[in-house]
Amino acid sequence: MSVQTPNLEPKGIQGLGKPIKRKEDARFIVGKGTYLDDINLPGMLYMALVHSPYAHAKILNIDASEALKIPGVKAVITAKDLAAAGLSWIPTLAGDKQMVLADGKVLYQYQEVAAVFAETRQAAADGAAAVQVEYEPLPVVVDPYKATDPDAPVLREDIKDKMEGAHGPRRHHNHIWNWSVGSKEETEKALAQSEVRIKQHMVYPRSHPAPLEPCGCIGDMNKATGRLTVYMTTQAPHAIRTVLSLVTGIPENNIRVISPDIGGGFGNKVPVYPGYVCAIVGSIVLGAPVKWVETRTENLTTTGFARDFHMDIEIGATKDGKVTAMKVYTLADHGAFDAAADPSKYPAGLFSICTGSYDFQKAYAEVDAVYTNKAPGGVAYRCSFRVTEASYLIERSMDVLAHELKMDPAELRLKNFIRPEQFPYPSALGWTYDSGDYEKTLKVALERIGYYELRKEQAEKRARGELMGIGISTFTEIVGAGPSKDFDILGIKMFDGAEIRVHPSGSAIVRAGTRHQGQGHETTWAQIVSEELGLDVDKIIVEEGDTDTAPYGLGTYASRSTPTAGGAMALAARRIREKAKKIAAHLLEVSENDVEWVDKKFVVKGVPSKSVTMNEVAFAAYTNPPPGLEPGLETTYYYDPPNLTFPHGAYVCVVDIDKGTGEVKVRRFVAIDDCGTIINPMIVEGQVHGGLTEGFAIAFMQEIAFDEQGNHLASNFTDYLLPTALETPRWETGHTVTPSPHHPLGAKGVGESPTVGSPAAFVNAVVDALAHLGVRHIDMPITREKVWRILRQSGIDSF
Amino acid sequence: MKLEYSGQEKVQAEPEKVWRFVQDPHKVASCLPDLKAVEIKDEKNLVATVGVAVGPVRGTFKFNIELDPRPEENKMLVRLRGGGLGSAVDLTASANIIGQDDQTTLLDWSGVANVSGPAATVGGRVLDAQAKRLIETVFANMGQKMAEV
Amino acid sequence: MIPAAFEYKRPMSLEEAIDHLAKHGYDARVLAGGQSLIPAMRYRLAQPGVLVDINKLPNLSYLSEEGGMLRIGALVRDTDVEFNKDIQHRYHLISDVSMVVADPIVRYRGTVVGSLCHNDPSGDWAAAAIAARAQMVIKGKNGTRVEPIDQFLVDSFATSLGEGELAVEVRFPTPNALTSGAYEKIERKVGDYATAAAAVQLELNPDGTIKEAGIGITAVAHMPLRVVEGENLLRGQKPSMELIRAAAEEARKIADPTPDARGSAEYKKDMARVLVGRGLLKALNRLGVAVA
Amino acid sequence: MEITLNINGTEKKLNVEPRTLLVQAIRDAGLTGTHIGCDSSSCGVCTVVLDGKTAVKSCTMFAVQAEGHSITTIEGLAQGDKLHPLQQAFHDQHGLQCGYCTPGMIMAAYVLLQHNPNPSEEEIRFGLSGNLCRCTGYQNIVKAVQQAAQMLQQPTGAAADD
Repeated sequence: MSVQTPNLEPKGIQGLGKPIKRKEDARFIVGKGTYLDDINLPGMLYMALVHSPYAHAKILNIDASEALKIPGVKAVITAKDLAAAGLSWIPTLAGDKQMVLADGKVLYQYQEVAAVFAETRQAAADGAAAVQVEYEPLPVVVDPYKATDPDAPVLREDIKDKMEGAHGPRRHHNHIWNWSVGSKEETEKALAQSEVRIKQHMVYPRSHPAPLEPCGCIGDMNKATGRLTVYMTTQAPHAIRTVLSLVTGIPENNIRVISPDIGGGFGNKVPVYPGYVCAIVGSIVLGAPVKWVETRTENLTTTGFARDFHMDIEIGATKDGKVTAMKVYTLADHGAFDAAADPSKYPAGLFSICTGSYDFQKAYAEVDAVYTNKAPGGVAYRCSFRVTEASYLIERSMDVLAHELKMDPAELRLKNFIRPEQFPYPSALGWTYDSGDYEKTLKVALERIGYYELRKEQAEKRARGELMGIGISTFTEIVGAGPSKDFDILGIKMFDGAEIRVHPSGSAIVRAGTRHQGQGHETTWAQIVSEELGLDVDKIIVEEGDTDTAPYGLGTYASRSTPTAGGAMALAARRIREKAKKIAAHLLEVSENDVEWVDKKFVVKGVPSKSVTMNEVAFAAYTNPPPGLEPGLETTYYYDPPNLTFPHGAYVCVVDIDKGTGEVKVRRFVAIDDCGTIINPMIVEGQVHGGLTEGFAIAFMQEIAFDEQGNHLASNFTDYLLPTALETPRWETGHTVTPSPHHPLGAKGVGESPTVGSPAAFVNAVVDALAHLGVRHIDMPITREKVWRILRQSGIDSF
Repeated sequence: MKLEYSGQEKVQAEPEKVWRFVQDPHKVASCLPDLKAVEIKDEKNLVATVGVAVGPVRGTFKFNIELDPRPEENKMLVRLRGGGLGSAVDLTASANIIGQDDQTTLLDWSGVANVSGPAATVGGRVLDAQAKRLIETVFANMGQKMAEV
Repeated sequence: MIPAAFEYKRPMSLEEAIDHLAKHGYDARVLAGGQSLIPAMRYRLAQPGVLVDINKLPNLSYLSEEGGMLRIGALVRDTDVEFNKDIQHRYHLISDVSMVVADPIVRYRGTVVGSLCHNDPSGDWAAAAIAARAQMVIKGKNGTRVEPIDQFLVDSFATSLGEGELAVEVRFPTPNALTSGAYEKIERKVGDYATAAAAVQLELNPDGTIKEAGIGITAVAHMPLRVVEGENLLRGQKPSMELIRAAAEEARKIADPTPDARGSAEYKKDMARVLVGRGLLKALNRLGVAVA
Repeated sequence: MEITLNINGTEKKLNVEPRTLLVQAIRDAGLTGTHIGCDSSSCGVCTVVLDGKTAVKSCTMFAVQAEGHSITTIEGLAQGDKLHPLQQAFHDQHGLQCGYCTPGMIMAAYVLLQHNPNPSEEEIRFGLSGNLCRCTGYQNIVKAVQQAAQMLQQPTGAAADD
């Protein structure tokens, strides 16, 4: 037997549902991708930043004289220099503002204090090390619950007396906003009347997306043309261009943002960071291109963190397990500036999806956000705007309720699911779920893992003193932001654009306002166009990331690419097909009404032998267009989705616990996802593998923690723990398909479901293994020591 | 990170001698290990540059040191602030100066140090044991030099 | 991140290396594998004035058995040990350690002797060297000395090496047929420093009693420690669960760890106990002894 | 100082400082397939092959130290237009997403297969545990290495087109 070298170049039309290999791989597997740090411009300078060792301190003096003596160092800038350009502070996405370089004081450890520009990387680094800064330490606020104590130190001197914020009144100098949804009164009444009630406090710890490529930027101001070119690791190049124009005053047509290949984003590369601004200002001031690439420490300590939600939930139910009402209070730690990346109307993102897959009649959710001495952020880390926190909350709580009711957690879920006939389902907190079949998906997952056999095994093991647990999560996501009536960022509506140009010889170039970071758009967009237009998938190239050429769009995050740009792509193709039909009728010498699109060809109705292909039509569009019809075959479509999409899934996890060390071993993990129509099953499966791995990391390892002084305790990869191949479990995946009724392709988006859905499954499994010892909840990350403590307190000890 | 230490040092000298010693910034500075430079601002304030070798961490730290003797409380306070290697150290130490029956003096000391920056965030794993050794060395040096005077 | 500038010396002979080290003293650091030193330099936490790169020195890459000793030269990489079939078959403790030091790529470059000279409080090789009663071979201007590992390891990051001295070899006694060992380590993920780890080495008498025992624990004190009382308890006794529990308990007693993100002092102390217990069981198992 | 490095079989004269890390020297020589992802020798995206059989995280070695060694980077793996089996297998098995870890991962897998031509899934996971990937969850990387191992062991498969 010989192994055939698989065919690298599949030929022909490869539409939806085909696991075709990725077009973008060709450059990456030979080391020819172009990431930001691979770009070098003539005369380019390098920038390094000076960071604060203190979490909260007054700046008494900054002395750059030693730095300026170092050969090659060209300039050192501080907040004072930025103030001259009106750029010492910039607006955040959340309606707050943030310092670019520390202005009078620092508010978190590692905050940027000065920027050094030099001819070489070495000189820039030496210069940064030589800048002397004198500080006077101030008391630090680390615990968000203490941020609003009456005597808590004032963090934000700039707004200490401004009690009206971007999202309503502030009730303390460290309070940012209060947001609530649902009827508090009705919910409390329903809870009071419930036969059974549970209450649980849980923390979704601060995390960080930590893509392997750090953030970076090259500012390149061409003084002769007045044109600013910015190369930036950004998931949203168009939004960045608009923001840059607004803050710098440079007309938007004179700014070109290029987002090159991106080495992972996961939400980290959505916001505008001080380093970007400094590199751009440096280029404008020094008249040369300036490159800045983050160190890993800068990435982990200063750029967008995620989560940090401290949640209290109360759920009511009947004795036989029917849920009645839920009430949630959350304290959100936003760090020193409110730079959360959320749609403008939703300061707590889409957290109100917290009723999950269950038919709650009454619900109320309230969130308070506070300032602390930590880096700003609140990015949607592989998450659609706080959906991750919401899903974890409800899925963990359903297990707490099951425990209270002494009910099997699968049975409790089956009893409370929104039923297929209830869709479109209006949720108690105001969303309209598009479609779903939760029972079916859970049953597939239970069957696949052998749930009821596992429960038997668990009972036997427990009798022998061995510890195993089974955890379930049946989450519902809300993605694809979003419909313009509700969704905007800084006023820009959250539609997305697609452009298709079909060339005379039947090849095409396709562009979108999104920017992939590994999601495979170069392949999936081509598949959509191949499906809709009947073109050879290998003759379609996809371009994203250059604002000079791509149509406007809000970018790639929050699982929005397929729901928004994917829809735009399909509708752009259909618009082209409409025109193509006219050309086909002309070629077939029949009226347009007599032509139909069958099997990816235009066919004369009732005469299957008379047909033309899209290739023939494309050629005619340029060589033989029908009289009176505009020549050419291209279009741009901006798609404003009518609703969000609601992917769901059922995950089941089995764990074994080492009684000696407290180590948790994930034995099996079955993930059944329903993301509607699947465009490329290979890519979808890859997305699920990756997302599950990040969920696993969050559940067991990753945490951005601080000590009492505000020292960052996870400033590099020896302390911020990303799992390797050895720790990562082997994933078992599968699908059910419930198309979205409103999306042009029925697709819902999948990139984030596994990160959203899996943490609760892991935690539920560990708690399940220990439930008979009286354990009801363990906060993430579940370390060996947390489990060990429970074991020893229960008198369990073993080598 | 916050580091807390305490200890006792027996000095072969009478309390009067000890008091004279701790009120002399030159003498106090001489107890710092690997002292590279010292600038005496006044009788209570000095700026010292010291070489610090903490495991793989080797570098120069510059400290502002304030001496605050409180004879009425039989207590000596020292506040130290400074840094190096992009990191910062804030330390408050106090020593009760207790005369003994045998013409000797007991230094009953304790100190709280806050370390911030890379020395804490990257070097934190090994800082504690090393910092303890450093502060013990300072007080041991004091004990020795006080007896010599 | 970019290290601070330094002067680079690449001696081609041992004598030349020792000259550089003697001349530059405190300012000089030896660069062997560099897998601990270079990251510290990148963070600028280490800023040595002079680096003496010993990688071009001749005759330091040997891994050989001689005179009842396994001799590991200063340029032997962790992977040289890890991939060595003979070591896998006969030196169980050493083989165990060689598979869990740092990560697989770092092990291609890191050296056994360098790790011992670094004497990190969480060093893996130091615990093994303690348990196996290794010896260090040190060269300097005044010739060569051979030192038991317990004397060589002085304090965290400190060894008995003087200025102008270079450790050129570590020697592990060759185990006989009645000797085995094991290394038990828990880490939060591959590449992390140990949360706690234990190295054990046991030699049995033909009658099944324990002739000699070595126990080294790491990451649970200011430096790797020998569990002397545990060794004393084991020596001369017939293996039993009770005996193993008692010996392991001695590890818990002497452990004095610093709490950090890896665990509280209480947890690490208990892990010292659990891992010594597991190591003893595994070593006995490898000797065909099942303990009731 | 002036040094000569042998990268992918070509001698390159480079002007470096002693503190120049090998990864920076390789990238400054125009071979940007080798990436940088951390400062602590943790992530492995800078992994290159040294002397054919060993790997090194090129951020944890100074360029001056690489004199006299042969260095292989991702750019040196394919034979002309013919992909190395590992490159082919990463593509076939969807063993990459953003592509940032891919060069280092492939070089790590390359030396793994040198020492163990037919590794089990567990051995692959163990052997690649010095390299982080944030996108794939490693599962398809494992499959890719298995496919490459098979291809390399089939003389007909690997050599047929030569």
